[in-house]
Amino acid sequence: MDAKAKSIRTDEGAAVSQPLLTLSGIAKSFPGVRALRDVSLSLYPGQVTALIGENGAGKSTLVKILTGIYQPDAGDISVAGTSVSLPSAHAAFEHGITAIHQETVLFDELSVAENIFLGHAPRTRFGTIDWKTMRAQAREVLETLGAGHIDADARLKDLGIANKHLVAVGRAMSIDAQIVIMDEPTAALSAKEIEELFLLIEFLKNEGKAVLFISHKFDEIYRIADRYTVFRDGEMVGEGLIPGTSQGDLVKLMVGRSVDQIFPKHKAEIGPTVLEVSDLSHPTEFDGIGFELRRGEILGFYGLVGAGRSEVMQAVAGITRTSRGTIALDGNVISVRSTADAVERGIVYVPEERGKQGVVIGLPIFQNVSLPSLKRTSGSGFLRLANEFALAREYTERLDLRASSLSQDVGTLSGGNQQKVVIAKWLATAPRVIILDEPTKGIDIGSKAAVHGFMAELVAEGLSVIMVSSELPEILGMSDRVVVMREGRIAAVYDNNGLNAETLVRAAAGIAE
Amino acid sequence: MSTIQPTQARHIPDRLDRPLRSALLGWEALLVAVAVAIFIINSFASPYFLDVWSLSDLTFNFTEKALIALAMALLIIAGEIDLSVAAIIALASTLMGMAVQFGFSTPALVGIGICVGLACGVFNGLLVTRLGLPSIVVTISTMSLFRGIAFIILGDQAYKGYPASFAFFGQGYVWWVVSFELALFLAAAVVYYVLLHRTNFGRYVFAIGNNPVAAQFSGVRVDRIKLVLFCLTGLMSGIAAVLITSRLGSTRPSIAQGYELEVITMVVLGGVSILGGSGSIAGVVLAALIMGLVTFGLGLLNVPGIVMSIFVGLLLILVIALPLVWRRFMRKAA
Amino acid sequence: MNRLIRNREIWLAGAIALLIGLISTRFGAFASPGNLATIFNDTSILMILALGQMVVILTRSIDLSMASNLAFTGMVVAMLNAAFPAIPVPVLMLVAAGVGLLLGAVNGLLVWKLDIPSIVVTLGTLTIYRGATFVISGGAWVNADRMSPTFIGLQRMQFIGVPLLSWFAIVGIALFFLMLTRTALGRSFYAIGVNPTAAVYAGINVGRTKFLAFCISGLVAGICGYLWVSRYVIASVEIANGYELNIIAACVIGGISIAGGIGSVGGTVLGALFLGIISTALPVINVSPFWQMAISGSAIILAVVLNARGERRQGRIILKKAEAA
Amino acid sequence: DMKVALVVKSLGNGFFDAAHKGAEEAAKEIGGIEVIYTGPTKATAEAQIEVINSLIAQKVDAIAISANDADALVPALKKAMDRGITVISWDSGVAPEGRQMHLNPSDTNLIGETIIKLAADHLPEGGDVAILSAASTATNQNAWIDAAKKALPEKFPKINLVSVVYGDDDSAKSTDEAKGLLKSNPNLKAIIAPTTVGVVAAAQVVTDENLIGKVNVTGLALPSEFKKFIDNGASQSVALWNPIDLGYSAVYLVHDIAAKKDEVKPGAKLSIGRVGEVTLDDNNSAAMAAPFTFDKSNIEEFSKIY
Ligand SMILES: Nc1ncnc2c1ncn2[C@@H]1O[C@H](COP(=O)(O)OP(=O)(O)OP(=O)(O)O)[C@@H](O)[C@H]1O
Ligand SMILES: Nc1ncnc2c1ncn2[C@@H]1O[C@H](COP(=O)(O)OP(=O)(O)OP(=O)(O)O)[C@@H](O)[C@H]1O
Ligand SMILES: [Mg+2]
Ligand SMILES: [Mg+2]
Repeated sequence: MDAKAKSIRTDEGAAVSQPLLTLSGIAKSFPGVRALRDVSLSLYPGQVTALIGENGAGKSTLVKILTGIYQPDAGDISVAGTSVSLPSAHAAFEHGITAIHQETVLFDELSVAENIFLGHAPRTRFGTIDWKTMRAQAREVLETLGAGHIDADARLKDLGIANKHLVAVGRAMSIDAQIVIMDEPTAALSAKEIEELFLLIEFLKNEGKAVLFISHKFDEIYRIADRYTVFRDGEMVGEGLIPGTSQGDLVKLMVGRSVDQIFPKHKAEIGPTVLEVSDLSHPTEFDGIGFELRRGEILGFYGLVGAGRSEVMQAVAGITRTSRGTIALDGNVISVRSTADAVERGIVYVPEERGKQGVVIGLPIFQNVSLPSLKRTSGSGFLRLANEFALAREYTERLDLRASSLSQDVGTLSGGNQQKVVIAKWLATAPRVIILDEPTKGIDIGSKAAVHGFMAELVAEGLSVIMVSSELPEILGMSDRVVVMREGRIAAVYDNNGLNAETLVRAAAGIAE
Repeated sequence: MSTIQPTQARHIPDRLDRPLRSALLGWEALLVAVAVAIFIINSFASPYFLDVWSLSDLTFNFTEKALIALAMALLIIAGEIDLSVAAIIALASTLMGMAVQFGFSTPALVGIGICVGLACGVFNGLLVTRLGLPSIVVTISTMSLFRGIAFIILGDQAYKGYPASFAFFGQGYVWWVVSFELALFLAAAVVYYVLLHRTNFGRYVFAIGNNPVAAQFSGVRVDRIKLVLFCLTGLMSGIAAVLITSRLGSTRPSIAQGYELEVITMVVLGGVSILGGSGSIAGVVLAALIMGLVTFGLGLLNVPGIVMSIFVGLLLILVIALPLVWRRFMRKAA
Repeated sequence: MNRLIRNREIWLAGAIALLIGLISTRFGAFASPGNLATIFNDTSILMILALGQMVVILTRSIDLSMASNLAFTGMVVAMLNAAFPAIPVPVLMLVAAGVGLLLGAVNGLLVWKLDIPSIVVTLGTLTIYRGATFVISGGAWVNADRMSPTFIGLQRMQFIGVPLLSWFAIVGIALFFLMLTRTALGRSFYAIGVNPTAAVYAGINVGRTKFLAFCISGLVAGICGYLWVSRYVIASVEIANGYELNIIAACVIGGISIAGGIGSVGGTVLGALFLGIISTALPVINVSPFWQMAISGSAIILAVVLNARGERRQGRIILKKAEAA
Repeated sequence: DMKVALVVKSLGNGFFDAAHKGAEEAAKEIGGIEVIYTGPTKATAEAQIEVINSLIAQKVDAIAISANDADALVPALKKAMDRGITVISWDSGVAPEGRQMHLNPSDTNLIGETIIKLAADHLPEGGDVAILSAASTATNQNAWIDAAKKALPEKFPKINLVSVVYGDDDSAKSTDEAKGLLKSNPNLKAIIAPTTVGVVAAAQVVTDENLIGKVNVTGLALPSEFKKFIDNGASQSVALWNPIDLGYSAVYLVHDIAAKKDEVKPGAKLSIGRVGEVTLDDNNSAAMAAPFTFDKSNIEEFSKIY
């Protein structure tokens, strides 16, 4: 099914009167958490509505209600003026609602075509799946997304992360939907792909679809959205038109106070070299990586998604085995053969994939925080709960964690708060070198400032920080020096003296100046 | 280090209402209730039940399997499983029997049994951790392999002629009606309780069971701990082999057939999540006791073993299902 | 459909050919078409059972109760046949299918409605179903002389020179192939195995799909209950005791990932054949029966290790792009 | 009442059900006896031990057991004797330390010889034969096979025993093993299965493979289970003792010993009611009558009894 067919055209420029989708009085509770309270929201055809709010404000929960995955405890959903119920994901697409979810939810082992059409595959006369038509339609969908380079027969597993994301978008587009929801769609995409996505959103807008766009990035919101709705603590606290609303107003609505978005100037003394990596190589992921990190320094790593930055950092932290190269700490070559080795030496890695690699869902907060520090909190191998609580309290409170108790399962925290637990966990090991991989990915603006402030604090205390980030403002605002990686190799290293964004982007993409 | 936000940080309490504790207590309370109920029913159903010697004999029905269940609980909490435990018993017993033919003494026999168990555990553990194979698959195959080796060695023969002193382990009493097997099981239960609930090692086991990747990223030596856990199940199977061989006074390659599923049933009935990540030793001990009570109680009524297994099967599903149904009911009521 | 999966099957087929070749060097007639057809016939029941198990494993579940289900259904139809020889055999087969389906549905319901892990549910029903077999029969066996000639003879009848039992397997393989590749239900078995969360998002009812998978394995076990009883002409409480592990082993050798979502009909059939050949060939080439268990254990380890090798590291390669550029 | 437990290898086996009938008959005849018929469902020693333990707890007066393992049961049975319970074994024996006496259904050597003879009688020219046994651990089967092997060279020089395989008293395994025998020994003339499960499986295989007339199946079989194969010609003849008499005798003997009517010592003559009397040998074991042969002429009649 292509996006062009069977859509309602609205006269361009005409004032839109009727909302396509209206929610009112929506409430949803989880055991111990009231995620949404009396929420209302309207989406208009041909318009992009931005949904903003702090971590845990209930945005994704709303998305899941709209796509039939969660059932609201109360409230009404109307599509085109008629009240509907959405008992299953299937019901949602029958009412023309489709979504790109915050987590990429696809099938690694299945082909691209099937990933796009699973659940609504074209059928033959006998009711069996028509593979031929399905492949053809998949190619068509990918083509409209400008992703014609993706082979419809490839196994999804063999695709890069950005391409996977495009497949997810393709899947949403393959459903002939009137209402398209995007939950932080740009989080895993690089600048170029984000541009393509914006073109697509423009296209959907012109087709008269109603788009709900969730993001923590204000530049994107101002770029693409027509209206906004703000959630705070599960309640709708404001809505309106983007033109004429300042960023400060939105932030104020979101957090209930104003927040400085200026990157904290840190004035740490840059000392001697602490960590020196030379010629680090891996058979397939990276090659000849060499850099040094000094005391009190923030070293930024920039690159397009998939450049191999995370893999390098995981090698430094002892998770990935290398084929060649050395790592030296204070001038002494050390052997890092496991994470435990790295942690012992004071090198810690805060991973990018929070859910998979960061938090241990099922364990309470304090046990998550103490996990790498157990050797210190325990008495000769036996647990000492009091020490663990003290350690966990110290660091989680510093990061302003929002939790009802330290014995709460981390799984019940919102994404941003989980990230705080992960950072607390690593700070508690009193490291010398801390590697932060996309530390503010998916973190709301208030917490982001806290994390940045914290980094400044760390280097001031004499720690060294490596920050992997795909966000240019963050890289430019925080780093002392920037290493740019491209396709598994170091493309360039810059001192951050009047460094500009364009230089970095060119280096990352391999475009000559 | 100083605080970044001089503005007062929010205080987060350690615990609210001890939800974790009460949940665990809830499970164990349920098992205690079941055990007491079965005990009472048994004492009404058969006049022979309430007799110290009967009760002492009863413990033989579960001690060997329960010893393995202790280690298996840790393994399952860590998200792995070992189906080869019964086969390990067969192999260890066979090699002990072989040693008897060469005139080894009782301590040497015990040593051999334990070492063979340990070696089998290492073999399983290495296959799982080094080759990254799913443990259920590895141990289905080593289950045939270990018992197969026992069959190759023994064929249709039996080993007997164990030294008289060897009989103590499976038939001896430490004090009055307390058999050596029971005493060993109780001691092992305490050791495993401390290991799982009171040490760093135990915490690592829970962390691995809940999220092995994050545990590895947190500096937990995941593979090493899994290897140790396979060694522990191997070790306990070796110990069980010593006890069973001593109790039977002879070895056949078909010894302990089908024990693996009973051990796993015990662990699961004890509230250990088969998906890994949660469980307690107290639960496993209670489950062992319950299974002993059920089989012995029905045995006194001369109910065939297979009919008892219906009860055990029903108990397994009911005990797991009841809390779920109850919670769902409460939520509806609320 | 996919290069890699096809490769795996080719490897397994190669291993089987090699095995047959090796055996033929010691026992010439082994590779004769007649003998191979016999092996196929002998393995038919295992193949059908493994296909049922495969569907369950694809959904990240496991059915340990299949062998007990088989014993129960086998006993039911054998007792019916003994008591009412007038009931036509096809009706008995429908009864077997129905009873099997019912037992499978019980597993499925517990997994679906109460969300109990399948391994726990089927560990429980494994003993319950077999115990129930004892209860309905009082432990007594139903022997050859109490079964009617058609009851025993049906699967031995030939159609185009091939026994009906083999036809059951052939038709079963074809149906499973069609279901798994061409129907929405078949694809959703894969989908919920690969990524259950994504499956929910794609509008698949994960619980219901698992339920259906258990219904299928139950149905298959029921039909095999009749086939088994009429093949070995005895129905007793102990039939197929412990066979659940053979069924799973066949799947595992056939490359079905125990973690769900990966596997094919071809692989499962080959896995079952592999086991079938080993168990029929060893006595034939005079390998001591006592070696049999160790040999099949080693064969499974080997097959699994090789499978794992094939799966290893098919991930992205950043540097290759760099080199190509 | 005196409580006598008749413990069998496994429940459900037709042979033991027949023995149970005999046991009840003896109980009624003697009077004042309560027979507990029990046994595991799976024929393993461990399961039998659990049964014995529960019998000890029930304070039965006597146990008559057909053992799954001659040695493994010894400690448990010793414990029973220590607690004052009279223990004898019957059918499949326990090592002498574990029982007061053993009642053999027939003389071991005689059975060994008979099973070969059953095959040899129909092979005047001689030829290859194979044995399909029960579990490799089964005490009685192993003893008979040993005896058969001993008898072969002297008494049946023309008979060539090519292989012994084990079907574990599991019909599926027995079937596979029987098929393997036929495949690997194309010249096989007879399959001897000294077990009631194996003999049925072998006869069914011979029927299925259309080898009736070429391969003769023989061994020990219950007439009621085996009649069909005598009728269709897959087997010329099989033998067995009377399981009813066996169960009768076991209970008769154990009662008399427990009631101190009889003293158990080598050479003692013990009475077994309507069946007659037996004499204990040096191992305190006694043998009943010679096995009885069933063929076309008499199977009809006996299949109605057991
Ligand atoms: N399945 C669940 N069980 C329990 N609590 C949940 C569940 N899903 C969400 N929550 C809670 O509901 C609240 C809202 O979460 P939600 O994921 O909707 O936030 P969000 O606005 O999307 O945040 P983010 O910006 O971090 O993605 C949070 O407090 C979260 O912890
Ligand atoms: N094709 C893929 N399939 C699965 N995971 C992938 C794939 N490509 C990348 N990833 C994962 O995404 C993360 C980023 O990959 P990588 O380390 O190659 O890039 P990076 O330069 O660190 O990019 P990022 O900006 O995401 O940090 C890693 O954790 C990696 O495992
Ligand atoms: Mg969210
Ligand atoms: Mg990365």
